[in-house]
Amino acid sequence: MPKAKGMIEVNQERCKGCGLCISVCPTKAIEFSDAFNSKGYHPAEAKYMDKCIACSFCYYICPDVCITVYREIESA
Amino acid sequence: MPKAKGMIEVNQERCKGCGLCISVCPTKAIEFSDAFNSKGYHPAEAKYMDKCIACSFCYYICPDVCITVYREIESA
Amino acid sequence: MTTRMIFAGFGGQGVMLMGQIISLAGMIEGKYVTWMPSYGPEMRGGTANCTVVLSDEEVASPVTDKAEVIVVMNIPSLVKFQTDVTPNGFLLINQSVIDRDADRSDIHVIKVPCNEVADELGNLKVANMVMLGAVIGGTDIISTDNLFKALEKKLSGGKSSLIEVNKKAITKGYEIGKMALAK
Amino acid sequence: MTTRMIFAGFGGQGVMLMGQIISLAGMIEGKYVTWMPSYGPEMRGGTANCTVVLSDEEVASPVTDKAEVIVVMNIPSLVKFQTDVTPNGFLLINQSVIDRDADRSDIHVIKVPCNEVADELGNLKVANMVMLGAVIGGTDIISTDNLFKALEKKLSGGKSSLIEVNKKAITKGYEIGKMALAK
Amino acid sequence: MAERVLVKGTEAIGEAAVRAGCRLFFGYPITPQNELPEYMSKRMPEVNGSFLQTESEVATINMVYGAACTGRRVMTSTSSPGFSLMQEGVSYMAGAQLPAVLVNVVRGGPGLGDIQPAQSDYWQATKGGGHGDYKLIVLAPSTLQEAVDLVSLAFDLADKYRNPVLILADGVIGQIMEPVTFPEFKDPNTLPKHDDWALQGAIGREKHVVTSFDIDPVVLEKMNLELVEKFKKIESTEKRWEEYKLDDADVVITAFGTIGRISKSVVTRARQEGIKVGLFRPITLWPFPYKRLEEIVKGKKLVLDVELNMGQMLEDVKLAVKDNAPVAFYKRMGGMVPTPEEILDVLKMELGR
Amino acid sequence: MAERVLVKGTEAIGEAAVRAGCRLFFGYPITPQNELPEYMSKRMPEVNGSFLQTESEVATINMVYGAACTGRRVMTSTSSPGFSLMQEGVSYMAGAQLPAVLVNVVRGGPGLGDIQPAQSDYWQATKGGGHGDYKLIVLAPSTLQEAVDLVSLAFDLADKYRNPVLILADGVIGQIMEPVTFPEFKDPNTLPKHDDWALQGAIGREKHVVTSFDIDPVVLEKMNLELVEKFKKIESTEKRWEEYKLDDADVVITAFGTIGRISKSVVTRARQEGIKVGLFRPITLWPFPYKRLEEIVKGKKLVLDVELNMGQMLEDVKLAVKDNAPVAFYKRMGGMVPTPEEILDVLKMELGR
Amino acid sequence: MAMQIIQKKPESLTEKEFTYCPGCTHGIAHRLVAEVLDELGVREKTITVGPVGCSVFAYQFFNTDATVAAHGRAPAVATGIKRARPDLCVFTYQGDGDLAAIGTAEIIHAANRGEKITTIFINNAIYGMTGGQMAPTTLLGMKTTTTPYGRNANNDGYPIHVSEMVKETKGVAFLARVKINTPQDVQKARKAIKKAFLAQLKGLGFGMVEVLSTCPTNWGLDPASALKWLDEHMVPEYPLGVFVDKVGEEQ
Amino acid sequence: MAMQIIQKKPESLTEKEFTYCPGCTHGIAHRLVAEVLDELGVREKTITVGPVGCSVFAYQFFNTDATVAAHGRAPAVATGIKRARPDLCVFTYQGDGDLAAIGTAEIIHAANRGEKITTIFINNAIYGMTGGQMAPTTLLGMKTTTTPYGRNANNDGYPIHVSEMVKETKGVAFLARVKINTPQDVQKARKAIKKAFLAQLKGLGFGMVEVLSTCPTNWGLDPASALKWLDEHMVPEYPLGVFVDKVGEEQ
Ligand SMILES: Cc1ncc(C[n+]2csc(CCOP(=O)(O)OP(=O)(O)O)c2C)c(N)n1
Ligand SMILES: Cc1ncc(C[n+]2csc(CCOP(=O)(O)OP(=O)(O)O)c2C)c(N)n1
Ligand code: SF4
Ligand code: SF4
Ligand code: SF4
Ligand code: SF4
Ligand code: SF4
Ligand code: SF4
Ligand SMILES: [Mg+2]
Ligand SMILES: [Mg+2]
Repeated sequence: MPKAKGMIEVNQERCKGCGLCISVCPTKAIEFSDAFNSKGYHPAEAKYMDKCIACSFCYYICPDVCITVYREIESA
Repeated sequence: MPKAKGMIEVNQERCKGCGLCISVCPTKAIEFSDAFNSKGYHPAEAKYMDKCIACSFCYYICPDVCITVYREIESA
Repeated sequence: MTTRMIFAGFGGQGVMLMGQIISLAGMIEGKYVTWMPSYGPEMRGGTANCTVVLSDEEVASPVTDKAEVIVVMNIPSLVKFQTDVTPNGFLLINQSVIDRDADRSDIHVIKVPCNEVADELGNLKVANMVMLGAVIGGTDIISTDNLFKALEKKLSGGKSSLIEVNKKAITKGYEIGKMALAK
Repeated sequence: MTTRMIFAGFGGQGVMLMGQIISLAGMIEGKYVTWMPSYGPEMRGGTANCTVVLSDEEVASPVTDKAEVIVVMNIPSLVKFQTDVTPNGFLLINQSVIDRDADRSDIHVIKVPCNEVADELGNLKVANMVMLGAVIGGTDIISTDNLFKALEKKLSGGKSSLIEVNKKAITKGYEIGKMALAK
Repeated sequence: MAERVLVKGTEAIGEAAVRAGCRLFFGYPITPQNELPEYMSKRMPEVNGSFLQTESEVATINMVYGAACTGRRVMTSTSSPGFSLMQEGVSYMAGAQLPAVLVNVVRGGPGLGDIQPAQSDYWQATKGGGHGDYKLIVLAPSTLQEAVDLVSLAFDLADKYRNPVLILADGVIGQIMEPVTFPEFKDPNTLPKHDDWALQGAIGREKHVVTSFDIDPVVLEKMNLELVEKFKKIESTEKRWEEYKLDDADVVITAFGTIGRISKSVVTRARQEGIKVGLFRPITLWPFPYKRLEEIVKGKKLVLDVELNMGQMLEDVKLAVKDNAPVAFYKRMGGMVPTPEEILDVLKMELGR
Repeated sequence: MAERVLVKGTEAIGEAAVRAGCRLFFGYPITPQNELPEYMSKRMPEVNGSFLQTESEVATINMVYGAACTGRRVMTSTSSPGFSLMQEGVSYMAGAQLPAVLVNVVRGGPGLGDIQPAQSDYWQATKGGGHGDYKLIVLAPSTLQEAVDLVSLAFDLADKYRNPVLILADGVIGQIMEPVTFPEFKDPNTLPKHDDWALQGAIGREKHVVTSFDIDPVVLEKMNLELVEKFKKIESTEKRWEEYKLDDADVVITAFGTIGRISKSVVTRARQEGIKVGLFRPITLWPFPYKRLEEIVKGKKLVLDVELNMGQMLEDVKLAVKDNAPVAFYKRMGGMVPTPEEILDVLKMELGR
Repeated sequence: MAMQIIQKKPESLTEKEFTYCPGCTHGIAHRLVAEVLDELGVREKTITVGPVGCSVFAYQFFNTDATVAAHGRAPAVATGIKRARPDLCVFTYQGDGDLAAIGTAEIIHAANRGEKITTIFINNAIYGMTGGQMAPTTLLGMKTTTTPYGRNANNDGYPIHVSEMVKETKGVAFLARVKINTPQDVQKARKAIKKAFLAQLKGLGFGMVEVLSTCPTNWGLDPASALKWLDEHMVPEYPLGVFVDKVGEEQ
Repeated sequence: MAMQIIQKKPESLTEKEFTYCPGCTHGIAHRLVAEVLDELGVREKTITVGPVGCSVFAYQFFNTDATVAAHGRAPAVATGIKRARPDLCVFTYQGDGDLAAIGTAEIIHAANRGEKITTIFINNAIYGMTGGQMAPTTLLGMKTTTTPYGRNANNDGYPIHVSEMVKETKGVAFLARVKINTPQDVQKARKAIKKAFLAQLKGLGFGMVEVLSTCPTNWGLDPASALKWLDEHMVPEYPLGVFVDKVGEEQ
């Protein structure tokens, strides 16, 4: 089975920089941003989206529901 | 084993005439008294003490701790 | 006029019901009435009792420590309540269970062999109705008619088969009450 | 004279401790002092702060909404508290985290690069002591000596090895505070 | 005219609730009010209502809280120790502005006390047994007919003000039988549904929240002030009391509930002996009719407050009377109930007769 | 002289209890008093005492009841909702005449409210939040030093009168740090053992019974009257209050606890502006110093009562003042605390300035 | 030949007559506890914590220092006493309304703490004291004054199994369910009660005995029939047994 | 080729940001409940009963009608709602202080009644909200602000096993213990939560899921280490599993 191609979006304002998404991403597609958000956290950043396989692990583990996961599909 | 010889005393003033001792006595040694006690109950009466085998069943089941059980022993 | 009544006995002797029926009869008769039970732990060895007040005016106090009519169904009740009858009042004693006399001479004492009469009627449970009959026979506080009506109301439904024997018990008691006074 | 101070920042920035040490120093200096924390659910995202009152007379109210000296360690605290500095009062800003200016011109604003200084001293955790030094440097409200005594008291026992670096941080901060005023 | 029936106090209250449209009852046994849950356990299934015997009074009041959240009429009943256990929940209900009718059939206290009639929960009822600033509307019946009528009123007031209403009865009211006339049945469907705040499922609308909580003291103060406004309104419009032969009276007896009733007969007897006595009987213990009492006592020889406690309403009486008349007090405690004769004797003694 | 130390209010209270010989603490976490059980969890093992975190406030107060039965000094602490849950147990303790020291660090209510300082449990504390006729001795500190001193006193009063004593604090007292001086340690072995009634095992003597219960109302009434006598005695001997600059005052501020302290500074500022203000601060909320206040207010222009509630002590103030002076009231609620300036403004407004 | 007393009222009971209904087995349970206190010689260091329920007068019956706890709170009161005086022997005596309804949290947490106290739990499937309302232990279908149509699981829930729950806590050192409706069972119950006290006295933890008991009055049965009813209806729902025994046989 | 959303914030959550500490798994549990409400299409008939605890703000997070129960009393409040409106879907969300300490009686009796409600029980072995005091579920030896020397069984009792106790009540239709510290476990937890709701919606009885959860703040660990700590310390004490399942596989 070829790996699915995926992508995530992080709601960086909502993010608290806990790093759990980073810790579970099997392809290391996520990293902390260098910038602060208005709460003062370094939010997660969807950095290497080419690596993303749409496994949703990051979504599953994110305690602040910051992540939206997309998967590439055959266009209809 | 020869049956033990026993005897009971009933505290008739304390007795509430529940009849439980009568119901468990294996030798039917106890009966209700015809008289009332001051609480208005027919108390249990140690009637046929010759039948008593000192099994203590009546003592065990009496909910009002009215019964004292004696057993005949070799005199010292 | 206000009549206070106390019905006292063992829990199983139906003293509460006696009070309720006479209260109901009082209501039917157009009087003001209250009924108040003694209440407590389900016990047992103490006496249960209820107080009934029948009056031509609103009943101020449903509780009382003196009464014009006191019914005692067992010995402890006799001991406890006989002093509470008001002078010239009535003390009704359940003779079947109470083998002693009252100490009062300033009151009317009516002895009723409740159990024996009930037994004759074939139902020991109506002993209390015998007493109730005696109460109205002795005191004329309520008409027999209204007592019957109250009884019917109370026993309507499942227990209506019992109405007849209860009425008979009341009638017998009534006669005893009347006769006692005649003496 | 009464000086009211507010220390505000994230929970982890040691603002409570700053307030406690300066209170202790005040007590050692013979002043009346109170320290009062903001308190709440352990949260997280809000600001934590404490209020210290140093006075020559009994402290009436440990709570206040205005203060002569306010220390803000993060942006939300700046936003929330800068308007509460009394005219001619002091606002101390943790420059390492707060990348913006205060809107007030009627007060003394002192910016302190707490983290950088602490980093230089090899222990990021003393950033708050840098700020504390700046506070007394800028306001002269307490003698450095008494602040050191307070520090020693607070860190006695297990943490006494940390006293030196904390003192250094205070000294550095003190200089920054003094210089800022000199400007 | 509706039929007069002879019923027990607890049952009178229960049936009155059913007729007021109450279809939810939660309760835990405690003497002297057991006949009320017992009645409801039988009656609720007959009217498609719900009766639940709970695991404790603490659970009870929180179930009442939950049921009230849905906007439906709900009742519970208990006696003194049980009501103490409900205090946290009562405070939550008042804070969340939930309507419900609570019944406390007071018995002798403090602690386990006994099970005889008493009035020693007056303070708890009127000053707030729970924490925080709130008030219960407190209604004190002195006859069963009044109990029946006040139960109806209680549900209406609870709905009107979104506030718990307490029926403060005592062992006498709970246990006696006397004739009453019940009102007609209200159709539960015609009652206020509280669609504007109740929890009923957020179908096609914004979610509703019912709570006594706000972490921000600025908001909580606003919520508090809203409550204070409500209480002021209730105070100005809902005071109820009975005046009996006060017009020409020299002496005012103040008494509530069962003692109020007994005191009527004291008035009658006193007047037979030529002493002009009248009775002032608060029906709403909160709001207490201070002003009216203040007017009444002016120029009286004596105010005699009689209670089954150590002098609880007495403080409210004094707040009303101030220095305008001498106030005497007679009490029985621990479940003892005085006779009219006894009270009359006290009255005569106080008057120096 | 003993050393002055800078401590948190909760810890000040805890350490004062330890020094008063208390070796038993039962508690359940609730803000804003968590630091007190936390302190005790550390401290008790150091002094061979016993700390237990309980499963709930209901359990807590009954454990306190049990421990008090043995005659040993015992303490618990909670905040408003928790104290509501304790009401049944408190009533039992008062009924059984058990000594113990209870602490309520009051927060905003009703219900869950918030966790900021409030004084809205005054009624609950002073009028009896639980059922039945009883009184707690209620002590309201306004500084930490006073809190320390009152804790000592509280244990002594509890033992002396066999009655629970309540320290009514608020979030400010609970949370602030200020310097205090602690008294010397009392040796628990020198404290009253209560051998005449405590449960210690019936070794060679008749059994002891501790209870609030008697099924016979005749006996219960006697028990009640005994309590009433005790309360009268406490009322006549244990009233405490502070008077501050009242001698020449035209205006009297009445306030307790934290607001009492804040009001001192109102007095100072007002006097700077030429307004002669004094402060009357009840320290025992029960027994309330009615008589002294009545004497003081005669001829004053104004009594301004200030509280963090909707007007609870206000009723007691009015009971004392009667018609002898106009009474004004200023409140903050929901956890808000007024500044001295704010109170001064109100005062000026009331005076028409 | 002479007559020797082999059974008589134990020393640990006072002279006070029990207030129970005729034939109510509360009295048997009382006597058993008193016998065990006598046997272990601990009367003078025992504190009785009575409940609210028909046994509210227990404080008068046991010849020990005693108190009455608020309804359901006896384990908390006992905990307070024991923490203050670990040298004393403390027991609670509680009904099924008291222990299994309002007192659920207190009994479970006392057990879970391994509180060194002993609990005698009288399960008679009814609220006796207050006039025969449903208890949590009331059997399905059973008519009580608050289940006039019979207990219905859908509305009223199921008979609760306290011992089975308590056995899931780790602080329990002895736990058994017994019955006292025959002389033989009474003797077995006594052994269990003794062990429940030994669990405490040996410092092993919490000890409890659930005693299946009768309530002739509220069951509407005569005393002897109540004994039979217990076997026929209660035992099938509440199987007897020893759930936990850390005391062992050596004594 | 186009991008399709496969995971996003469920409808049953409001826009309100969670008030939890960074990395606190309370948020995961919230999201799972919301997903299940979405999937079952019951948002508009659901009532959230929030607790007191860190999740006291749950009433703001779930996009349903909601209330906040007194500490520990959520099951009673939910019972009141459900009895008034059996057509609604009612759930409680409770911490281990809330449910396993002060609320012990309420949860056990709701379960025993087979109350048709659902309970999400967050076991994080600590009182989060009030600042890290011992919970009944705190592990032995664990230091908390009220067990400064580590939890000691002799004084403080044992970690309590709520699910094991609740399983002994007959009203339970679904009961499981899950954890949410890995993506895989999160998905399993979701299935359990769904069944706990189905137990209610199908009228089978009471449904509960005990969720082993982290408290990085009071455990003194960073969020990722807290996930590991959960596996290493909590799971051995609280074994995962399905204790009761009357819902079955068909859905
Ligand atoms: C807080 C409180 N609630 C209720 C009561 C009333 N009450 C007294 S005993 C009892 C139940 C007794 O039943 P149980 O515990 O089974 O004992 P039994 O009488 O059956 O032996 C109740 C509900 C009370 N005294 N206190
Ligand atoms: C009656 C009462 N007692 C105590 C409290 C204080 N309190 C609030 S939350 C809480 C415990 C929270 O712990 P838990 O339930 O485990 O939830 P968590 O914060 O860990 O999620 C306590 C004790 C309260 N609000 N009400
Ligand atoms: S979906 Fe999977 S691969 Fe993609 S970012 Fe998330 S965890 Fe990484
Ligand atoms: S898991 Fe969520 S909150 Fe944590 S860093 Fe990633 S996106 Fe941010
Ligand atoms: S001891 Fe045995 S034989 Fe003797 S009377 Fe009693 S039961 Fe009967
Ligand atoms: S068992 Fe006891 S109380 Fe019952 S009849 Fe026999 S002696 Fe009397
Ligand atoms: S009511 Fe039942 S339990 Fe109570 S004493 Fe009577 S028989 Fe025993
Ligand atoms: S304190 Fe613990 S449980 Fe509470 S939000 Fe923070 S991490 Fe979560
Ligand atoms: Mg029972
Ligand atoms: Mg927790």
